[in-house]
Amino acid sequence: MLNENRGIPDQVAVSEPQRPAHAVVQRVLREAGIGIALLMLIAIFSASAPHFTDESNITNILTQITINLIMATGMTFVILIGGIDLSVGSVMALSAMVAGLVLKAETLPVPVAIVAAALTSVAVGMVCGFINGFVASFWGVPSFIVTLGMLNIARGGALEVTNARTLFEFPNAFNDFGTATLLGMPAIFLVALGLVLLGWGVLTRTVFGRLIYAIGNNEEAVRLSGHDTFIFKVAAFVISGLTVGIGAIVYMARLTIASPILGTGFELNAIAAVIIGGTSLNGGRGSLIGTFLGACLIGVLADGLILIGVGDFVRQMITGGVIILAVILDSYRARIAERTR
Amino acid sequence: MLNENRGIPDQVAVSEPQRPAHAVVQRVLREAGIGIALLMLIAIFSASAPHFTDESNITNILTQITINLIMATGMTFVILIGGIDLSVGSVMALSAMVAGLVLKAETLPVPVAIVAAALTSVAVGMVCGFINGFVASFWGVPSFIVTLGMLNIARGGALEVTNARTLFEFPNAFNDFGTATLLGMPAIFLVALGLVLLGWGVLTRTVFGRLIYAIGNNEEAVRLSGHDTFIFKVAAFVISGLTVGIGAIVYMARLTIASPILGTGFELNAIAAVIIGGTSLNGGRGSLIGTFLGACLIGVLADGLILIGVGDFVRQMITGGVIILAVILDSYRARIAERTR
Amino acid sequence: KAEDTKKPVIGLVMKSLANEFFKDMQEGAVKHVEERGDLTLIPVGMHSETDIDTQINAVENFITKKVDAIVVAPADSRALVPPLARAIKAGIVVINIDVALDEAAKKQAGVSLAFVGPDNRAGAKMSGDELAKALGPGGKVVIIEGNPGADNAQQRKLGFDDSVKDGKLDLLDSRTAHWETEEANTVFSNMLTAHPDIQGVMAANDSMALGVIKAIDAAGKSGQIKVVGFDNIPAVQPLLKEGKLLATIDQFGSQMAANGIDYAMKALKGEKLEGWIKTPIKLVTAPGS
Amino acid sequence: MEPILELRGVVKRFPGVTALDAVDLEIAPGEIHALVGQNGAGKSALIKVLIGAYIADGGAMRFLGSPYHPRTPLDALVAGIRVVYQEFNQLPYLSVAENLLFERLPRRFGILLDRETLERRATELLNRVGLSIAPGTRVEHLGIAQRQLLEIAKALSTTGRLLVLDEPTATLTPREVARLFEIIRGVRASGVTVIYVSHHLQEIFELCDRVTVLRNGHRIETVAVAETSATELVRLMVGRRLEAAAHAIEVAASEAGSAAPPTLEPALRVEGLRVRGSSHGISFDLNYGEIAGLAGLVGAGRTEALRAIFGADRRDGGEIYLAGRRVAFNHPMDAVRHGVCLLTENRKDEGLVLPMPLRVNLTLTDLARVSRAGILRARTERATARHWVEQLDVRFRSLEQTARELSGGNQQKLIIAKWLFRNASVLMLDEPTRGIDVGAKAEIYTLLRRLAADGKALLVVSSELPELMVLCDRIMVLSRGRLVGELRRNEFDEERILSLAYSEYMTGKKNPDP
Ligand SMILES: Nc1ncnc2c1ncn2[C@@H]1O[C@H](COP(=O)(O)OP(=O)(O)OP(=O)(O)O)[C@@H](O)[C@H]1O
Ligand SMILES: Nc1ncnc2c1ncn2[C@@H]1O[C@H](COP(=O)(O)OP(=O)(O)OP(=O)(O)O)[C@@H](O)[C@H]1O
Ligand SMILES: [Mg+2]
Ligand SMILES: [Mg+2]
Repeated sequence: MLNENRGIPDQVAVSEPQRPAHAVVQRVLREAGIGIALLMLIAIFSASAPHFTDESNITNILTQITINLIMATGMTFVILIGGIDLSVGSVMALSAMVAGLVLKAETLPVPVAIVAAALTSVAVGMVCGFINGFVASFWGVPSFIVTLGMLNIARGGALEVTNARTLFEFPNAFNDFGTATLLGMPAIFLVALGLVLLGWGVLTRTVFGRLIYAIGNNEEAVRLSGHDTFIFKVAAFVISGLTVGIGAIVYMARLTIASPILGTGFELNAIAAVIIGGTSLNGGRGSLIGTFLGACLIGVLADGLILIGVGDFVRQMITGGVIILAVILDSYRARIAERTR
Repeated sequence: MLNENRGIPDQVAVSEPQRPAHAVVQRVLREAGIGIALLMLIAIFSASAPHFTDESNITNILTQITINLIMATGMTFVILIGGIDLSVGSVMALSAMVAGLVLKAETLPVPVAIVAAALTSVAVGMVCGFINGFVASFWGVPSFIVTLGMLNIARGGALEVTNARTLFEFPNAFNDFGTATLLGMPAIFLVALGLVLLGWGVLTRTVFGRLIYAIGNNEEAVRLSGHDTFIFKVAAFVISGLTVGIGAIVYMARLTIASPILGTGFELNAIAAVIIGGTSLNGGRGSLIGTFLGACLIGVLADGLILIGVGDFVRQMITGGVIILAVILDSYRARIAERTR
Repeated sequence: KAEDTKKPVIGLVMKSLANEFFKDMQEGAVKHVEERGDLTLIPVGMHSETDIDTQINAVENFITKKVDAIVVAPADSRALVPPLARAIKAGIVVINIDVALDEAAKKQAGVSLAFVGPDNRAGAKMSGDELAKALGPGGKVVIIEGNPGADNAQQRKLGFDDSVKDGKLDLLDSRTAHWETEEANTVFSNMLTAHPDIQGVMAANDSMALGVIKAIDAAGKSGQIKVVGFDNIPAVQPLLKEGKLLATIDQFGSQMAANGIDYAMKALKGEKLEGWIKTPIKLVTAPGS
Repeated sequence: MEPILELRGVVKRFPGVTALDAVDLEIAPGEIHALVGQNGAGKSALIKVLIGAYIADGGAMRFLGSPYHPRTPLDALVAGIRVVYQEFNQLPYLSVAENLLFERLPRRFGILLDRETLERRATELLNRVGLSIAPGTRVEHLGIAQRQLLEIAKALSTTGRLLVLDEPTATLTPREVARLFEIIRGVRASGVTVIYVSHHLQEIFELCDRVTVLRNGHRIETVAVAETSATELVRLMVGRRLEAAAHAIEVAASEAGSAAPPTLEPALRVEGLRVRGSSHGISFDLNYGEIAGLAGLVGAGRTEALRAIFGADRRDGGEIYLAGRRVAFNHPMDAVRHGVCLLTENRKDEGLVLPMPLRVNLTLTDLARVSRAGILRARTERATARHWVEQLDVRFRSLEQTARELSGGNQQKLIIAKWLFRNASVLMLDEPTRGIDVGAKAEIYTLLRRLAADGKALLVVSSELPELMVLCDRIMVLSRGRLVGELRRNEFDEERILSLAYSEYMTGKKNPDP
């Protein structure tokens, strides 16, 4: 029994190179993540909810997921580095109030006011994001608490700006954007889609994105590889602020008002989209495709349940149940993906 | 190469053992955590807020932190194992509604009804906690999403129980408990304090507690050491549910009603107390002393700011700012503690 | 401070000041107090509508501060009774505004106190009746409710239900949007998909009416669906003018707390107040209509 | 005698790799059985199957005469198997004592933690492995060697029938190794059987009774230690590459010293470097074209010194000159930008981003070279990554494979590759060959020599004196944070180096023992 080493080649083929077909299946299973649950949900509603597949309803769904999708895009960056941003809803309100004042500034011609308002909104969001990121990273304190603080600061600020008054009567050109369609889709949804695609490109194709993932997985190893992890962590929060600023403008255009209480609870929705989409709260793992699907799932569920006509309370319970079921389903998918590798 | 150890002392000090004095300083600095910030806040309010140090105001503060303290105690267990429980506010409402029905059951004599209601409340909380823990651990899905689902399920359930009606007219004996005092302190606060002390004992003095910490440190290592991590993870959520059930009863006694919308947003408050108290959101590090101080800080801040009489919006902003400042201060404390090692 | 002037101190416990309605109410009160000049006012708001705890805390803080009177817009009509009863026992005058405290709860606590405020149910009915008038019997309507479990939401829902019954309307659906514009927009868009034949909407407040009207615009059904609201906030004024909002209700919130303070001052001077001192409500429709 | 443990046709597959291919193995009761093989041969996989951390895909096992099919580590524990893993599994925020006795924490009344017993037994165990740290210290504050000793002490916390040690000596200095051997012999004397995995062949000859060679997941041969030789084992392990491997070490040795150019230019100059409140500074020079070694006992402060130079930790004082110019490395980024890099000793926490692909780990040190205007060039990146991992002979299946899936030694090679890719002019390497097999080690020596010959400056920390003596042009010795001596190549002598390493502990006024 001691001589079996004869005839064993020195270099046993350690592995076959991955076949492309496998790679594709694996990639879809991994990236699509919650996609299967989403497809099932769509199938169920198509069969059971009247008007679900109407063009107008699809437009509704796209409109309704837009803001969450925009916020969730930035949130994905933050969660990928292992942080969290609870302030997005409040900062959105603050951005909207400040931008609303600019938009109503009577000294500015309408096109200028619109551009200035958009820039202001984004700037406010980014400044808040910068503060979040700076404080969390510089002092190494949990972003949960920093952004919880910012949640309160920004909400108080939003209320203070106009002393709790709602702003309205924005220029028509601005309001029209909220209901405009392009290529049969709501223009605001296209904005969100553009952001998702841009973010996806950044995360998967750039050095910046690579480092965001790496920091989320092992910050110390990245630091010791000679990178300044600080600026990347701050950048993730600034990106979240940027999407919040864009979200605020889109919100204002859609509802033609800016109210200091808008966005309450949006943070949980955005985080839910990201996590349902398979991004790990510990950072380092996930994708914007997943976030996109996660936001769709939440939107489709809310829409379909109303169309079926279930009562409010039962609807809330079903929503909770389906979210849990979706992640359970996803855990099986992950296991299968693991096995087919 | 291995024979050079001749003549070499058998015990070479790899490092000097820690001196006890150091250990004490380190322990206070570590456990007290946010205590310094709390003391500063108390000093500021004592000087600037009229009536802050009145006995009745202190009673107020204790009453006001009670519920948060109870919920944060259970939350500490969950966060220590690296999880999170977003459902506590809603589950509290559900527990309260079900317990409220029991409390008002006319067939039961009052003392029996009170005991039965308390047990029901705790049971409902524990069942919800069990579901949270089981789903999260069995399928390995993020507790953030599972408890977010439960948040919706329990809230919908709480609304459904009485079709959104508020329950009231509880027995006087029950309502009196909400305002009773013992040893000059509100009885409900003593309940919370008892829970904190019990939890602290469990975490620091029992094998169960050590395993909770250990799972948060490195679950794989615990598994390789031959322990079943599953039941401990479920247990942490069940404990959270237990405290929620107790919280519901205490809250009902304090408000003398059970409303399906109560507890909204309590999860963030409870989590904030835990994190401000120095427990790491990644699990494995933290203490109930910290949670206690964190809850006190939030309570003192809310009370003091009202007494000073700052406007609501500004108050909200200050609250956010102070929370951030407190954790920044704590980060310096941590560094000093590190250096005195 | 109160000591040097000997002016009575009145604590004002408000609901969420993030709501313009209560913000107006508080500002009206502050202005009124300035004009009166014979008392000191300490207003306290809360973070959200469901934040009952904060109101109880505020009442307890006022007892601590030994104010002379408390004017309160309760977040819950029952939970506030015991702390207010404690305030009364501590010799503090309590005036209830906005939402009436529950009779049974008051009886249980052994207190009686006056309510200075509007009739939400009657107001909602006025608003709903306007819709019924415009649609005629058989009109297909939906209701967008406020926060389930909130007292005024329940009152307004009851008022709308009364209108549906009296006006022989066809109620297709009734859903909550938690007082929020965006949620109302989303929920109503979906209701409209499910029931494309909706002719009228009753929204339990104007913020939600705003969201409903945007949803109608987006669906290209402007003018085809009639909307009524409640509260008469500034943001709906242009919509009233354009005819997109059929009617809303003005509760004269800015005067409500001021009235409450006046009654508190009267009570402090020994006047006996009891029962429901109704404040005016007014139907607001498009100017010139 | 009936074997205590018997494996028949055990198979363990990972996607794309067969880690164990029908392995038969018999362990006799009371023996110390060595497992050797190249990196990725399947040693750790075998152990993990044995203790239930992996579930075998085929084959059968018998332990103590009855069928044995562990499905969780708990099964193995109950059966009486104790393990020291290659990669530590510790609880960083818990105390040393709690870590040590974690498998069975002492209790009172069934639920309460018995703290006194905990402290007492922990102290006993620590003494047994010669680790004098307070049992209350948190594990996060320990160095890598201390952690290794802790793992060993942990395995000794309960008595079993079979003790498995997976590369326990990879970071230990001779003193600890000798003590460990005493312990292992003691354990064996008490009737416990031992499985011992190591890349240090001389240890096997000193300690073990029989040795099994694994290659590519196959059991090649099991022989009595007395009947074989190091050369024979190497031949069995590496197959055809025998000659190359055997000669590489000699080549490295002959190149060292001789290859050094006569005029050495100073690369790195460290003056009065002080870390963590130490009162005495460290000063030395490092020249281009040479390999300098840093020797010392566990905890002597070698790692701390390197980290402080690199800017990874705070310095309390001291100055650093690079090519004569004063530099301030306040962050590893500064050092890397100046062409100074550090290969850290802890590959799991500091060296690799374990959940990310090989490719990503490799290019992490110099992303600018595989990107244009911030956009990654996928093809360039793959080609680059492939070039370097092949250069270091990393056994991998795919560039998309995560670093976690590599065997320990291959992970280490990956770290070396990632720093070679960076093409720094000054390389500081902390335990660079930790867990690397003999053949590969030789190749790495050759590689490092070549780097020196190309004019780079290398500073190597190693706990293996022979390694330093083969590789370096000169060796500096640290003892309790103090630089106590420097030896040129012609003065190299193990005994001398060791006595220098111990000097501060022997003469120090401070009593080392409490
Ligand atoms: N979790 C895993 N997933 C995929 N492949 C793995 C995994 N663990 C080990 N392998 C593969 O199995 C093979 C055997 O690995 P193993 O860890 O047993 O090697 P080893 O002999 O211990 O090597 P070393 O000396 O480097 O530690 C390697 O090719 C490795 O890449
Ligand atoms: N005074 C001290 N108090 C506590 N720990 C100490 C002290 N001095 C040294 N140590 C421990 O010893 C280590 C010092 O050295 P370092 O890690 O640099 O040693 P090393 O020579 O690289 O040895 P190894 O890496 O083999 O442990 C520190 O990481 C620390 O954990
Ligand atoms: Mg190995
Ligand atoms: Mg070291």
